[in-house]
Amino acid sequence: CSSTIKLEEPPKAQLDSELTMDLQWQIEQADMPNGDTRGLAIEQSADKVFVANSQGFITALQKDNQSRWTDQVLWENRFDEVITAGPSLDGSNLYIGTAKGRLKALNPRNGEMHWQVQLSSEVLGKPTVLGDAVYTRTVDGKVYALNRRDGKVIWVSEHQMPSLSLRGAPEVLPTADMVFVAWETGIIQALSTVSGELQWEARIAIPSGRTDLERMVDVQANMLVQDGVLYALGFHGKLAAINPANGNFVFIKEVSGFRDFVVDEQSIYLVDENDVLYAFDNKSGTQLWKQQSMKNRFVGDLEMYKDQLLVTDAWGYVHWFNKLQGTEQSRYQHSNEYGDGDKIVRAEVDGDSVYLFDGDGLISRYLVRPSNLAQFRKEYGDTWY
Amino acid sequence: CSTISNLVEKPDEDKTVAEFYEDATEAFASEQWDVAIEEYEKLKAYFPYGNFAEQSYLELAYAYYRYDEPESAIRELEEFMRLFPKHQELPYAYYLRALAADSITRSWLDKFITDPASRDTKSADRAYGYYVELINRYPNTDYARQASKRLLILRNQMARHQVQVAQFYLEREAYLAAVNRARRVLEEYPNAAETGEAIRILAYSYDKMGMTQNRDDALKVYTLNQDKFKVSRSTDDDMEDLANPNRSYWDRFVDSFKGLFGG
Amino acid sequence: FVVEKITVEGANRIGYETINSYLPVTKGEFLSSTLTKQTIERLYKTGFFDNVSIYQRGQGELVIDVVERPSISEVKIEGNKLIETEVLEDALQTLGIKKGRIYNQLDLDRIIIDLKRRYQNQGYYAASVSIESTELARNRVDLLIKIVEGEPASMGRIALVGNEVYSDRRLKGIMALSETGVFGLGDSYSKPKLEADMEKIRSFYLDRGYAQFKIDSSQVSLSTDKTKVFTTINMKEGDRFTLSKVAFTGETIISQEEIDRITDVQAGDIFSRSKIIDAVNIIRERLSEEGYAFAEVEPDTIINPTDKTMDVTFKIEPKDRVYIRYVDFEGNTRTRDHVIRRELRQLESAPYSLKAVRQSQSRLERLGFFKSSKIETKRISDDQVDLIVKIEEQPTGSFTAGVGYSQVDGVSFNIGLSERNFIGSGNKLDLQINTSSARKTADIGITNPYFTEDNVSLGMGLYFREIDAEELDVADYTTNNFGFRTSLGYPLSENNTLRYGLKFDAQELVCANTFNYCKDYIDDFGDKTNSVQASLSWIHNTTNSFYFPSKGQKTTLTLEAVVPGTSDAPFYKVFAEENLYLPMTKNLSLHLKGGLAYGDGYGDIDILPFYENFYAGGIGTVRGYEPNSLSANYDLDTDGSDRPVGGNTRVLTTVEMISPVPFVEDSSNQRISWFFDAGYAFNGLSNAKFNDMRASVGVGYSWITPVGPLTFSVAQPLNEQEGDETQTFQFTLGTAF
Amino acid sequence: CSYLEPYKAPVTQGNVMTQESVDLLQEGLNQAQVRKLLGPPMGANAFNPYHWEYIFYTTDEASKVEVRKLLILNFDNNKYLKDWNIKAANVDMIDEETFFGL
Repeated sequence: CSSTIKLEEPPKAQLDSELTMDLQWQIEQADMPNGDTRGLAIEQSADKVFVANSQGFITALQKDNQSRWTDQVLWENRFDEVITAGPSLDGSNLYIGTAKGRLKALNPRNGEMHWQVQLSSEVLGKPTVLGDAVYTRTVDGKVYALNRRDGKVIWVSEHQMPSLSLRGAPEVLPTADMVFVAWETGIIQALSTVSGELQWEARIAIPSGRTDLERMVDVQANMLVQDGVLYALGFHGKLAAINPANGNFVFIKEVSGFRDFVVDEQSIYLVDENDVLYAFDNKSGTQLWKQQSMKNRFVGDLEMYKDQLLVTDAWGYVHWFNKLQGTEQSRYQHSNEYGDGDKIVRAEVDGDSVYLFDGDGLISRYLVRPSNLAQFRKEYGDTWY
Repeated sequence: CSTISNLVEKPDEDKTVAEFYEDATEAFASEQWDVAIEEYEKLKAYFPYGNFAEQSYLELAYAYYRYDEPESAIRELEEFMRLFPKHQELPYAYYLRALAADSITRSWLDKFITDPASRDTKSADRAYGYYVELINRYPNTDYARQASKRLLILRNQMARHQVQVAQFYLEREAYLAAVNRARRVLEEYPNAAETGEAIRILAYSYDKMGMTQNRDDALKVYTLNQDKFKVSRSTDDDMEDLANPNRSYWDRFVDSFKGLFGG
Repeated sequence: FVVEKITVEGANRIGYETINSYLPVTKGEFLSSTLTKQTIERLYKTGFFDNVSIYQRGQGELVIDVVERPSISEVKIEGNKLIETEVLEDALQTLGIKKGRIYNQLDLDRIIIDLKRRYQNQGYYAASVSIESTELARNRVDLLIKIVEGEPASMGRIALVGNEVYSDRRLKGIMALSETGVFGLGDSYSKPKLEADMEKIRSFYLDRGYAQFKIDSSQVSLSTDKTKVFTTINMKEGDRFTLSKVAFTGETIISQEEIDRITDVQAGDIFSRSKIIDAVNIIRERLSEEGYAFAEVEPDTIINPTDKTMDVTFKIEPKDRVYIRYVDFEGNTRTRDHVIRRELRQLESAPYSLKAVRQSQSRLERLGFFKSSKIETKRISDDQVDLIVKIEEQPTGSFTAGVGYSQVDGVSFNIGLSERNFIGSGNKLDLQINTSSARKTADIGITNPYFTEDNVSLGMGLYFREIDAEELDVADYTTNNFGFRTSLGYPLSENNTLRYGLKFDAQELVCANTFNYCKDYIDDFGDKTNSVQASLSWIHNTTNSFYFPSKGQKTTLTLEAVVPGTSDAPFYKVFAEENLYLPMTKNLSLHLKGGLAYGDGYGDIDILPFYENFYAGGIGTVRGYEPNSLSANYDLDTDGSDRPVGGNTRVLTTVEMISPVPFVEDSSNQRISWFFDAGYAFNGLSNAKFNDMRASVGVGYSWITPVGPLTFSVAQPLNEQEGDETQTFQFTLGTAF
Repeated sequence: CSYLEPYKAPVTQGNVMTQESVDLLQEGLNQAQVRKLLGPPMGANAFNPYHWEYIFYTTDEASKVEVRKLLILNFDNNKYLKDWNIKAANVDMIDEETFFGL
């Protein structure tokens, strides 16, 4: 069944793609009609891949290619609750959060449930783990720190929610002594890892405009720390580099977006709310390049593939962009057994292979290799034409 | 004879304000109220400025009044009063507004058969209020003199309404109700024509209820001002038969038909 | 400086005197700085001007330079599909944006917000509104409002958290918002709907014992492409409570056991908020029936969480007994005061009684003079109240007049006036005169329903009739009669009336020469019959409206008989009719009607004279069949005519569902009815056989027009036999009610 | 033939006074207190503010009101209750003979 997006696809430039992908295996879980997939992720361990589906499926798959697809699936569990967050893996547990407000810890080997705890509302933030605590966010403005072994609540911190916000909540970013939480009110808070008390607070988006719609200022993108600087991006807000110790701003850039961004040693790569790609220097914040070719293509969260930027869109295309100039290098159209390419929910890079989880509930593993044209040109050099 | 130019109907956009006004007043003069109303409304929309517009408010209101749409006439006049608080024609506006409100209560039958007193008092109150406002604002205009005459009639009409209701309750031997209705005439319409009638009902009802002292006081007041009270429409026969319920069948038979045609 | 002269520049819409009237400064006055500030402020406050500036020119001349705000000449809207243009225009009018109004820049932002908010309330989150204004000559401006509606946000998913006892499916069942259904037409989300749904869930739980049920919070979130809306409702059910003690304290006025009888809140029940609210209303209503119109009943509950029980005590405070000061009427522009007042059962200077007010209300509606009548109470003091009776007049009669010409009839002239509230006097006047070659009838009747104060009604009338019956498609004979009738109505109780009357009738029977059955009759009984007919009927009427009752019952039993010895063809007739109106829903009601008529001669003739026969068929009896056709027919060769005979026994039944006309807002004087009619006229009680009855099904429409009541019906006969003449479409105008 | 009397709508007038509220009357009460006890003074003298009269009468057999009396109250000139007396309320109701309601 096709995705709900009825809009026609905006035109795209002709490109001889340098890379292409070969499908290794493709497993189907269940269709996800209303696309509530913000909190879902593809979690990988050394040899396994775990994927959760909002219709309640959680599946563990072998990474390498098995001859029969039945061996590909290690185990699969079905809960009659809507899964809204996870899975996320730590040494001994596989965590998933559901719409009935329960956080469940499963045994990664066979899917049995170690423990589960009832929280106050839908678990939306993908659980994150540090030390012996697991952190997650619920939709009613609460952040929970729970004991990893038995799910007991260590501490809870609450925040006043706006009347209307974007669906989904970012991950909680735990560090040694402070835990960073991004809220739908455009505020970033640092809470003590031990007690959850507020250490400092920084506002990177100020609600303005008249209707609830205009006043939405969610900090939806996951925050990242890179060589001692905390980076955060707010919707209708700003890109901010913050000193994690005290919350002061290192620099601020006027750009608004809600998709996850990527940071490497020199720069930050992000996509803004109108699907325009940007790169900024991660020390000074000066803009390096800007790429408009993906406008109105509903770009997904950004990923790094080796030294290129991996970008997915709503028509099932995977794009590779050159990190330095921001030019599109390659493009590949993912398609599933229903023929038409579908909105890619999540892409996960693992060395040379890329896992794709799409809106029809299909998980596929691709092996990336240079395209025939690139090989041809390599052999014969440029003199060929 | 009208010139050819305005025989050919020019499209509204490029008609000048004078032409609009001319068409309107022409219809106004020949008392084609609906055409006049339409032209004045167009004039106000296209040329909301200048003394043409100012003048058209009043004439539009008069057209509505004559076209028997008192509510819209009142609305136009109140808009005029708001826009031109110092206009020299304001007394006329207040007078026309009072006339329009008054026209709701009157019907052409009143001259022969029906009595307005027995109908809706609320619109009579409103007309009364507009007349009073006119007299307070512009006491020495001839509009005020007209208004005061009409005030008297309205007051008597409202007093007569109270007396009719008192008589209604009297016939049904609800004497306390009759008493309080009669007192309402004394309190709200002190020197209306019906005061005499009211006091007689008062005395009669007190008597019927055995409230002798109340009755005696009422009688005292009645005899003191006997001459001042204008005789009520029914002949000034004595107290007894004023509301004698067991009148003969014949009386009642005639009354029912009088009721059919009479007031 | 001292002001000698004041000139105004730049004003052409607002006249000089108007500006002058607002000026605090007058000629010859010293112009101080406070005065100038005051003038500017005053002129701004009028809202007519964009800019006001004052300066001095030459010696003592005060110049006031104003820039008038342009007025709007044209407002165009484009791009709106969901909300029609006039709705938007009304909205603009309320915001003061109309052709000819003053145009103010600040208003535009307000308009954009308002229009956007209208769309957002309809769930069009992605809608955008922009306004362009183009300058025109003579300081006027054209406004163009551009709207891009985008896709409506449909409901993504509703998450209910914390509901253990009742399943998601059960709770979502009672919610108005529904998830994106299989058909893809998900409910478009709007905030008011969510709040209403949360209230529904709360009362669902509170009515099933969960006294401590609480909705902690609810969140609304929007998918990034603004097309899917996700709602989360977090709740705590708490425990289920039963009532351990129910007490009624305070001055209860009515006895304790009566309270228990009328309320159904007892110890041991499961706690239910709606039951408690009902109990409060029942008690308050009962107290106001005793005259305590402003009684207050306060239920307060004490929860003992340990054993999960609750005590409910109703604190009853009757306050002062209330009396009626005045009863005034509003809106009776035609009907006279006493015509309304005599119907009321609540007197002035008397204790307030809800029963009397309700009775007055239903009597006013049964009168049928008014489109609507409502009694409202206006509080005067702690112990006195005024009743305001608000009525809306409507035409209460029908008037037809006409001149016609047809070859058969020649010139015909007719005038018909039947007015039930003649010039507001409450009296009924019927006047029917029509003359043509074949028909000369005149009928004048007047009735005064209140001949005495106690609703004893007296009516009388003269009639003259000379018809050639052939036209009436009844039989080939004519009866010419003239006479005088009088009737007296006589109330036995609030709902029962006795009506008796006398009719002095002189009749002459003339047969068509072919109709030998009629000629034999004349040989036996002669053609001239004078008679005095007496009638006695008992009417029980509790219906709640004259034209379109939806509740109540109307039973009429009538005996009509010729006074013995006054006629040589004495007969008697008995009518019995029962109408039952049962309200099914708020505006749908079921009407059951059964009618029986039987007549026979007595004394020296043993059959009902054929010209007095009953007939069935047509509107009013059995719709869908030719009028008067449902009976046996004469047989052509022996009787000389094949027309229907009629019968001395008629049975009629009707079952119909009556409802206001859908899609019409004010259908107070129109009704649609889906009916089943059945009936037949039998000749002789003995051969009344059930399967002779003809039946039909169909839909009827009736409308009270200024000219008179109008009824249409389209009927489908069910068991017509050969020889029946059916008529699917029938209509009548001005049927006498 | 009186049993065929036409139905006359009941006529009820005046204040419903309970025996105990009448007993509570005492000298020195101001007009507001009297009003609290007996209800609005609908029978107050039109021309003499110091003289009130209360009455209750009804033709409704089903009425359960016990006190059907005429109370005459006089107040001194600063409107304190001076004296009052209670008389039977005999309202002169006409019970007319009707011939078949006419």
